[in-house]
Amino acid sequence: MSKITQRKHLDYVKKEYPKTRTMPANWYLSSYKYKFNITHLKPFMDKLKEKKLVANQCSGCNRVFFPPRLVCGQCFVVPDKWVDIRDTASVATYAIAFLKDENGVVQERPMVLVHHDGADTCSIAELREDIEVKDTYVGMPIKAHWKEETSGGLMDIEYYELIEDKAKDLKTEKK
Amino acid sequence: MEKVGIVGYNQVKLYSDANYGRYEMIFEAVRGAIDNAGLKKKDITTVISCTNDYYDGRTISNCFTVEVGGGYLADESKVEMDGAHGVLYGLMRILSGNHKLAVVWGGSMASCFPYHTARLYETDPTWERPNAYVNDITAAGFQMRAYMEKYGVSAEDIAKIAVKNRKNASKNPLALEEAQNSNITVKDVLESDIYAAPVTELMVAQPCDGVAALLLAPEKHALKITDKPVWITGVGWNQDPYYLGDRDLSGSKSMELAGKMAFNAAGIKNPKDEIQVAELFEAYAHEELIFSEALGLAEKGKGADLSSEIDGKLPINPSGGAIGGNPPCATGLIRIIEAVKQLRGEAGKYQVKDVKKAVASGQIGMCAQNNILYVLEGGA
Amino acid sequence: MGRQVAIVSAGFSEHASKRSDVNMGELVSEAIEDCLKKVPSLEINDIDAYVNGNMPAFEGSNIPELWMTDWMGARNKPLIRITTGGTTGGSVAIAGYYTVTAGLPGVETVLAIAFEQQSQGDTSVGLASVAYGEISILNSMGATYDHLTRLLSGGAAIGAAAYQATTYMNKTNITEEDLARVVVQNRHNAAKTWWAHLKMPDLTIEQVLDTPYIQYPLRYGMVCPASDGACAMLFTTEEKAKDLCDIPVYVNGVASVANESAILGYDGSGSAQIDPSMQLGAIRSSELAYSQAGISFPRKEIDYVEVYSPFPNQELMWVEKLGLFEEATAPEMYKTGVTAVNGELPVNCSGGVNSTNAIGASAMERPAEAALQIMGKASNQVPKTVHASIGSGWGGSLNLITLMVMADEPQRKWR
Amino acid sequence: MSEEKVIVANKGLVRAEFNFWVGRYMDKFYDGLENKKIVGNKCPKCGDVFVPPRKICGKCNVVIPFDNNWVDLPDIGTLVNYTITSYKVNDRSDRKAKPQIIGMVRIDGSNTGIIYRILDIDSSEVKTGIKVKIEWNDQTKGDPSDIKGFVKV
Repeated sequence: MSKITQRKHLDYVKKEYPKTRTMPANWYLSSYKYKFNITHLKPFMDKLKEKKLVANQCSGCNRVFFPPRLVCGQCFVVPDKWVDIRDTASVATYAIAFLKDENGVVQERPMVLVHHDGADTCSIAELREDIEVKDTYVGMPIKAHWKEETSGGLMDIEYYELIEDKAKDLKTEKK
Repeated sequence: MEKVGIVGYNQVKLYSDANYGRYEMIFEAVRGAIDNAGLKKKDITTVISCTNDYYDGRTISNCFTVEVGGGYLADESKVEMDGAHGVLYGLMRILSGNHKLAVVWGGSMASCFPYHTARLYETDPTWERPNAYVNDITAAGFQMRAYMEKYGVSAEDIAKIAVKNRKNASKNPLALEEAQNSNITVKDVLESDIYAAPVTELMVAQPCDGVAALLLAPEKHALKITDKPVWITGVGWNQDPYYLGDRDLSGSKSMELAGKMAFNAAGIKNPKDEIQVAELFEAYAHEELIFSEALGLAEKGKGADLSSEIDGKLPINPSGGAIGGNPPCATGLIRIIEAVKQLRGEAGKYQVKDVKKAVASGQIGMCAQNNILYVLEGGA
Repeated sequence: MGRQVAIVSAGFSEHASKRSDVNMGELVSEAIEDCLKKVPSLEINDIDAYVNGNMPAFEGSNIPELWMTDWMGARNKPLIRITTGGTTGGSVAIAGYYTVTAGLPGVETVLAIAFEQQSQGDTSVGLASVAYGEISILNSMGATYDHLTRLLSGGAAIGAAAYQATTYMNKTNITEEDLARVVVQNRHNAAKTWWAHLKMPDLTIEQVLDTPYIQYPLRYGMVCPASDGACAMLFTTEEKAKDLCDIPVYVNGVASVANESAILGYDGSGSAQIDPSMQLGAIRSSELAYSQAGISFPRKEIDYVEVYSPFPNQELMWVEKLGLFEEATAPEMYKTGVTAVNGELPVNCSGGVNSTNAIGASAMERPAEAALQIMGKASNQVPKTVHASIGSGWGGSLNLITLMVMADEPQRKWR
Repeated sequence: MSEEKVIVANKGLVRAEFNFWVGRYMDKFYDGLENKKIVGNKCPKCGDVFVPPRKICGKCNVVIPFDNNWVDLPDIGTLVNYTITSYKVNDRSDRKAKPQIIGMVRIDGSNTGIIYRILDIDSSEVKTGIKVKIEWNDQTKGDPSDIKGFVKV
């Protein structure tokens, strides 16, 4: 199928309704504020500066939250333990957004949910730019790539890069 | 109706600009309520949240509050009205027999959104909203004038209510600091900034930050949890028409009908004599009079003559009422909590003596378009 | 102890991408008229209470029930408003059930209404504002807005669905053709439903696969439309229902179990659902609702299914998660026609959310249509007799689920 | 681990625009405004006249048919209620705006009230029960702002 023949919309049985006037209205979110307590994220951000990853853990269910959480929903308590976690991870799931950049060229970038080894929650992240879309698969092992100059923010992890996967055939095999 | 027990409650202190995150505040309120009842997370079978998308500035405002509101793998739903309406849904879920413990929490942070603009969004978008002449403030101005002109009530009489509630609030440690004032006079109220004449600034229940939570359980189960349960024996709710020109603003038909429904359920024939304390959600001082008349606690137009101080004949809003702090979506819930405190004898400095039956109300809309009323009874 | 609840009628307004001839109130009144037309012995004044809902941020009106009071006939009647995002309709229907079952004095007949007029608003901003706070917290932790826009570019619902589709396809090894087949079945069904939006009687799998990707693995042709429409359902007690209609539909189980939020998580704290197609909330909801209804073998006991599936992969996923098919077998069932109108277990004969999506109303149209199939009044009526049916809803950050189980016989509560 | 609480308060950035369909009944009303005329409709059961027109009479719960029941109304009415506010209603930050009188006016022959500004009147002069008349905008567009306000007759 060539891209030229592709049609965005499919025809359907349409019924037109008479048009009436419209009254305009708006909703400005700029007059809203969003307040968060990010005290629990402080240790995590500090460690990012040292190129280390920490997560917090709930002593009720032993789940490890990365990034750290305010509350463990399952036990309904504040997680009270801190654990170090590794910078290796795997792709939990991915989707590919077909977005136009400034030049109107469609970018095919996978957005992945990254599941860090040792953690029980995932975070949303980007893969290295040159990783081919069709090579991405669920369970793909990846590793955090740090920025040279860290500043203690989320952008300290520039992207995730591929590491060799010996079980790739098993994971991508079609039944 | 079968009675339903209130087994625990909690309210965070009200602030005009709280040093709290939204999720933190919700967690503190709900966790506190569960601790108050001596329960655990796994006891919760259903959670009802009361938030408003236009107050929180987000679509599906209950989407991310599942974890912090105790809703994880519980039967969760959201009522987008006052907290008191959320209690109604919690109550219905308990009465269905499907659930053993319902958590109802409600609240928002008024410091984070333009309250009066959000109220403007309630108006008819095809007619009144483009003009922007109607919002909660101007509607209250109409309501107060209609009430004063019909019954010949003076502005002083209404200011007295604001004075009483602000004095009461000073005894309530959880009330909004800005609203607490033990030395306030009628003159102060009348001379404060004019909001929408005749309504002045100090007659208004100022929106603030706060979250409250309440636990409900069926009769049998409630007796196992606590030895001081408070019973909901009657509930009624009702909605007036929308257009202010269609309504008689000097009274509140919806509150009258809600009261009838609730008193009928609770078997109360003469509310004036059977009720010992009332906690009414008055968004403006004059609404307290309109509601107490609609409920039959006073004769029509004679609400101002009622002795409604803490040591009076029928105390109304001993906690300070909504004037003592009005966190949108939580105020009605707090009214119920305050009534529960009175019935359990836990109200501290503003405790009313010998309370056996109490009423609490909640409202939403312009000039209290939708009202809900609860009849609560103490004793095991 | 709650009393038995029955559905006596359900009504719809016409759905279209732009209902430019009516305002919200008039749209809702259309659905109410259609609902009450089916029960001639009942007048609008006989309704004791109202339950309402929509997705307010998509329409820019806060608590629209307030100004729409008269259009619903709710003047000086008890009314409450339930909104839970995508599941709003389902939550409203469930609240309608609870209002009747609670047995409050004087409340017997309850009208539940859900509606949406999406053509008035900006759905993309509405969706972005779901997680707006979460996005901003990531920003204050150092992630630039550029970066975040890129990450979350898909928009909430379709992005989440694409994540689900990826894991689901990975688990079951299905192809895009399987997804397209679901779409074709839905759109053909929609062509026979009077109120549906995307009526495509001649759609083919090839045509669907010929549309470009909107977000891999989902294509334009597979995605639900944005519609204007309303739905109303009438709940009442068992005794009254018997007088009002020939075949009352009894509500035997309801559930709306919430799971932890996914994708961004509250506070931007990440996704607690590592596999978004797992749907623990749906599994628990079905366990709860089936146990209330006394259903032990859903596949055998349920005759008709309406699931909330804006995207085709979800339809496959839900029918498995709700216990109707074994894990990973749903695509095969669509291929062999088990789920067709004349099949063994028809699914979404109204065309489903995939063909008509007035967000606030969608989740109510599912139980409404499932109830009409039992009554034999659905516009795309299945040929076999339907004794029990279910209607589901999905929303939030992959975490909110609603489920209603209905049957032509009351389930006596044994508790 | 620091004990100090860290709270962030972020501003929203997006802005949503809405366009509400007014429906056939209101469309006819706005057609009238465009021609500087007030049109209402009458409930066939109770006879109440609504300005602006509505599809359903809330009192009787009956549909008012679109094809007839239309009533032409004068541009004179009675002030039934009013309030004086210095706030711009949609923007509380603008506290020092000039006080404006917002009145509820019952157009003669109708049974409901419409809410507009009362112009060119001193706040000591205004009282309920006075007769007021519509002041039209010179340029009418067929929306609520066509009525500038009401003036005392």
